[in-house]
Amino acid sequence: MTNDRAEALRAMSDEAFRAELRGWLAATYPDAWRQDDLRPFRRLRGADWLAWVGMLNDAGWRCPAWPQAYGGLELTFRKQVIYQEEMERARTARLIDTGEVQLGPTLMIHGTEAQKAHYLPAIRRGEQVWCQGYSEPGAGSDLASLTTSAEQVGDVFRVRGQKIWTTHADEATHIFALVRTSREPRKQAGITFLLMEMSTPGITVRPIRNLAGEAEFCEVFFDDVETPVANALGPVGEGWTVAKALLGYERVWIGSPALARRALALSRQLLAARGGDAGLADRYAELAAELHDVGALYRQTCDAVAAAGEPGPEVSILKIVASELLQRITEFNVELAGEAAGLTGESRIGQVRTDIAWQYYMARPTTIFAGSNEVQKNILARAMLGLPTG
Amino acid sequence: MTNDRAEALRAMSDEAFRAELRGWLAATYPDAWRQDDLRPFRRLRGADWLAWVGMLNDAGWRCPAWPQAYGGLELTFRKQVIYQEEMERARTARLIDTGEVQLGPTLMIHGTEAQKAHYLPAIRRGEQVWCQGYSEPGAGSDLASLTTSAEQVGDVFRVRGQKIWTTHADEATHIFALVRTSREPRKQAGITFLLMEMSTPGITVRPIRNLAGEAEFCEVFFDDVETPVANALGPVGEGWTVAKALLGYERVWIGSPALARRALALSRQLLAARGGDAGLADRYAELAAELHDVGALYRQTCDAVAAAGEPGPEVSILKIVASELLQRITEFNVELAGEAAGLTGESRIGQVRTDIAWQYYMARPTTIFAGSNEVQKNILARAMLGLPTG
Amino acid sequence: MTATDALAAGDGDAEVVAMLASSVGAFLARRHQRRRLRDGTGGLDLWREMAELGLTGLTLPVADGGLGPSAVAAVGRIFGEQLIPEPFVACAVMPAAVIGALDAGGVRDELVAALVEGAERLGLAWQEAPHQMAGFPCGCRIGSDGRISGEKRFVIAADRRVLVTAMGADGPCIALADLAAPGVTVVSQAASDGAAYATLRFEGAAALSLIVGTPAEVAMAAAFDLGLLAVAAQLTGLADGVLALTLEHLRTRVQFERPIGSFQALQHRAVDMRISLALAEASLREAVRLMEARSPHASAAASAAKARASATALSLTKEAIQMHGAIAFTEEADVGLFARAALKWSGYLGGARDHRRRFVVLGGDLIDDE
Amino acid sequence: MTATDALAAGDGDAEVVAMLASSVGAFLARRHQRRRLRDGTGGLDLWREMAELGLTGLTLPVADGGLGPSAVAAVGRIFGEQLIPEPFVACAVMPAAVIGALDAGGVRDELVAALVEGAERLGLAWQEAPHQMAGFPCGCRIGSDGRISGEKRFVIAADRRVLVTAMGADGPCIALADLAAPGVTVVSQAASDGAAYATLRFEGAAALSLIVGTPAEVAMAAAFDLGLLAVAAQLTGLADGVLALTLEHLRTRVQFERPIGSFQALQHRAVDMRISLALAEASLREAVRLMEARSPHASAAASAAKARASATALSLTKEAIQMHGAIAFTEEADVGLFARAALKWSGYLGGARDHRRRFVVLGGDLIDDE
Repeated sequence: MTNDRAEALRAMSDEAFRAELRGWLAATYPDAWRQDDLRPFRRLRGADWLAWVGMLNDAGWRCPAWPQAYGGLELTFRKQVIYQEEMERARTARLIDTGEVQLGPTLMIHGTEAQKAHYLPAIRRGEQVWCQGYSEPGAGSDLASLTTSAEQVGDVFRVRGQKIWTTHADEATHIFALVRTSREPRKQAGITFLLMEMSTPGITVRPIRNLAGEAEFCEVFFDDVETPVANALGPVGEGWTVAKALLGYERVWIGSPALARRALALSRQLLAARGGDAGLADRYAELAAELHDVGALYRQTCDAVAAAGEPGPEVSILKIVASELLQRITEFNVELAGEAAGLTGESRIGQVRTDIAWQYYMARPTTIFAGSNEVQKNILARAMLGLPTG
Repeated sequence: MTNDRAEALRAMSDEAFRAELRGWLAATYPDAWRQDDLRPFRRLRGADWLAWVGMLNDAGWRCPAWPQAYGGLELTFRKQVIYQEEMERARTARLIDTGEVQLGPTLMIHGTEAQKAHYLPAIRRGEQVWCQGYSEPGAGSDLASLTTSAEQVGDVFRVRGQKIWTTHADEATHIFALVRTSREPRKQAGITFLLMEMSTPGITVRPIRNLAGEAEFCEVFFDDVETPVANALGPVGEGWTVAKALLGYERVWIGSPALARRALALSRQLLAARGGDAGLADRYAELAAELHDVGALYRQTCDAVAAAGEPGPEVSILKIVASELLQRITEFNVELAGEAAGLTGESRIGQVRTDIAWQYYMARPTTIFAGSNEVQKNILARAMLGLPTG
Repeated sequence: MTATDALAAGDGDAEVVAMLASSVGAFLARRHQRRRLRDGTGGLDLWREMAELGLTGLTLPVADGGLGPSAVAAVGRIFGEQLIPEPFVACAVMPAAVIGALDAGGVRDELVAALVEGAERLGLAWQEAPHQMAGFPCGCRIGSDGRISGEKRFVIAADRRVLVTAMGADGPCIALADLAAPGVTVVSQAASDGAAYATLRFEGAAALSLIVGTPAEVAMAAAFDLGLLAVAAQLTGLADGVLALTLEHLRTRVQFERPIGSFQALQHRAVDMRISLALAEASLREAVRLMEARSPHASAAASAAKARASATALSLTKEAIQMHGAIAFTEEADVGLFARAALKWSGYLGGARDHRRRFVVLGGDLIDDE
Repeated sequence: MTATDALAAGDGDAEVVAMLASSVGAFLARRHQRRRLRDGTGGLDLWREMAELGLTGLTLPVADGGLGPSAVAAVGRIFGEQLIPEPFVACAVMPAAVIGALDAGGVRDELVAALVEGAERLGLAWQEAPHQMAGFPCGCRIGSDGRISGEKRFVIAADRRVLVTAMGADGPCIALADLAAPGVTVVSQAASDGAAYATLRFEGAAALSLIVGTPAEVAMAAAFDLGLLAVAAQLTGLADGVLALTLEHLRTRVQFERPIGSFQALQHRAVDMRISLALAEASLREAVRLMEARSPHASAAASAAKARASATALSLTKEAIQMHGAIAFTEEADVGLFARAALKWSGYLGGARDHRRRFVVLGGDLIDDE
């Protein structure tokens, strides 16, 4: 990819850009990776992940939001929205790329020149696969109470403790973690944002099998792990502020109803397989109308962000409604499937090849992760509604 | 009514008792007073109220729970349940008799012999009509913050302040009120339970028209009202404790799903008027099954109270579910009626003569009064679930 | 970004709509108090003043001074938020859409003038039973002699004349009838927003056929969708108004030595209310956008907006009553006025379930799929 | 009052049921850990031990050692609370109800013995599609030569033989088939409570007709209602168990320096969970009462109980996951085991909507009206 490529995409009209991406996906994207009734929320893992990042790089579609200076396409937000829309429309599998979406932008703000030069190109090329070490067994919604410690000994930090819910840590080459470098009266102080290679001695990863039988999350143990002090990102003790800056547009994408749309497409087929049932059709209509409304809110919020430049607190609304709607639809699919929802693994309902329990389980954590919906509501009550504290 | 009558009823089997009451109601109860599709939650007021109390006295059905010593029937709790069931089955109008149900039992516990002799017979005969002065504009859910004051001046209390939500105060001859006789560090202390005649100079009543256009509640103003100190019920300053004792079986009856049953009978007719609509039929089935379950819980709770002698905290569950179900059913009736729900007053839907808005409005306060459902849930969280305070 | 700004966004006439909304807001602040709702509508004088502001002809063609869907939605929101009982939807939005579709000439000119000047409140009588969607129910017939027979229900506030839909020998027809003519009976009944519903019975009453066949169907369909948009806007404005009232109450009402809005259970419910409102606003804007664009999906989007707005207004007024406590149940409390108007408007032109069904029938659930 | 006491209350055999429940509880504490759920059922040895406790013949006539509905409900609750994957409903409650209805004699005696001794897990294969209510679906036919053809679905854990419903020349018939016989294909698939679902395909397989015509219909109907009661009891016990787990978590998990159960929003939701459980318990007790009394409303009440229990178990496990947070999503967390079993049992023998419909069809909504 060259700057020429980025300039060419930037020069296109939004419509031409959309057509270009749509055409490329139609011609190139492997059917085996697409989301379908069996795996409506499919994600890429392992070799497939690497292959797809390679394809994106080769065809010049990689890192749409990054500045050209770091090898990105530097697209307008409007074009980033179109990029997301076309990916969803083509039912491409979800690509969890913590390096591109989360660490990259933070490095650009807080990284030293050496850090940027070392990490950003490798992230873009897919040579480094990053995971995020934030949550701990005792620090979930209340992240600031984390206890993983990093003691400075000469020019290294010695890290001890444990992280949990680290997505795809078993496939990552690197981890960025929040660690406590000093005890301060205010819990948010004394936290440092630390970059580590997963191959460092003392790091152990234990994948956690989830309800759906997949190993999506991991525990990561730090047993006297030594990492250079130079691997702190941003000032030592300021990790909380560095991590906060990391949200950005990610908060918009997480509110997309794309997964709910996949789940409702399954509902439609299951409903058809039942043959005209008016009671179920009413419930379908309710969910379909809600999806329409959530979709409208999502697009309008994207437009507002495109106009205003920065997402406001109202994007939390999208995260809440998209996740809750997704759950309700998967629950409706359980109802539609009846006895078949109790089956484990693939089943056939009418002409539909699906896995009802899998989609039901996989929808559960969407209301818990990325700030539980309860915490989001606490924040909205204050920030958006101006309700008083107790 | 004589002790003979009470003894005769007590001697009957439950079945015979039920048959006796059912027969009398069928033969005697005026159709014009029955709850119907137009007024599914009808209450008796004014002259009708007096006439019905007179009929109950004449036929020996008055004061089923009172001891014979005070002229009551002294029925077992099991027979009291049957009494309620048969009244509901005959669709008799609700009888708000605060004197019989609330004040009477309190007088029996806390009253002096003089007070009991003065008030109880008059209440039973319907010569005294009592209302309850508890809530104030600034003291709703938080009743203990009441400010209506009673200053002792010689042998009288001088009462100043205001009560609100006093049911049927405009038709009452007497009021019992919680008033503050001293300021204490603990808000619940320094409150006195005071009995007053409504004709006392300085008492003014202002009926409040409600959403449904009826004057059900009143404001009661006390403007230097003088009432003898002897009219305190129980010790001065101990009114909070006196009032608390007053709940008793009333808490069971308030959880009856009788009103919800009336409302669902209306749903059934409105649904039939729509002609087979499967989507609405599913919603009806949901509400009907819930009514079945709530009815089962109610009867089982009555059985448990009959066995154990005292209602436990679980009766609060009944109040919550019965009131919320009632509201949901009235909302479903609004949906069934469509445009006709916007009409004010009587309307005809198919063959049904009804007033959709009235039943919708009248169901609103059931979740607010007698301890809002929110306050009930706070209490249940601690008392029943053992959840910690913050 | 205010709601009105948001609605106007992306529309070519954004500035015109914003000016209109601002003048309507100022006018209403002067002329209207919520309390008036108990006493019915303000009569023809107030209607004429509204006409002077341009509110009665918004759905006429641009050439006749119409401003289109985004203006309808902006004005509707204000009517909802202020609980204006004047029959904006029934006597302005819907009849104007029909009249605008008439062939040029005498009757059209006269009716356009009556609308734009606010000389009378013209009704549109199309419905014959609850829960009906637009179309030409067959109960009302018009003969080749122009005489109409049949019954129309849920007609709002026509003063003198009414547009009536009927089936004739040549198919669907919209005719003009005089309410004072022989053979017409009008029975009015008070409704909970202050504007009465009437049942009209025609027994061989004379009427003037205005538009027949497919054009009549198209005109009625357009009037219905614009009506949906306008009521959805009113309901959304209503939800906005009652939420503002409730948030104010939560911030100021003290019980247990705390503002009740500091209780977490109420906070989460208040957030849920705000979320419902956000979805209603989004659905309304989407309907405006598709109607402005004359999209084939506009009707589906209008139904989605009406469904969402109906459900939101009902649920928010119920929650508002609960959070206000007993005071909400008094006739004099503003929150009760919102509940009453929600009861009327949520059912008017079809309720949430009716419109979700229409949304699916019209293929609205497939808009975002290929 | 414990749940078991409550269920037993008012029943003549209350003492027997209480003793049974107590011995089952003690047995399970020794033989079962929830963790076992991941590994499927415990095989025939465990089944035999259950038989020794008397759990496999509860729905036989009293003369054969049966104890009736209240015992079924009491045991079902324990199976639910402990998440026992053994096929109590499918291989004890339902087949025993059919076998008890057979004419006295050779086959009956042998089958009763097999049941009571736990020599094998006999299945009852009646269902042919999801969402079916009891009865004799017409897909499976039995010829006058006793050969069966057709497909049965959602059959649980038969070891060797299965009772099969089929239509024959003389009407409905329940026959006994050997799964190893020629013409029988069994395809099993793992299910989320640990007990597999099988699809049985019969292609002219030999079978022994046991009961025909109205008696067959009556037997199948009784088996279905008792099955509903038992699954409703399991689901209610499951809901009880997952609520207990969740309350414990709310009391002990600290975030933001407070036990999370001190947050009011979670408190109110926990109360809502407790209320759902109370309704499920009430509906179950009512079904037991009416079944013990052989009331004509017993079937309707069984459907109400199954509907309520299905809905409650699903909603409580969902709330439990949310309140536990991420940890609930791991395969090793007990709360997830409850969610998985709820997914299976809530749909087994029909879901909430199916049974609310059946409740109304059977007139359950009119029980309390005259």
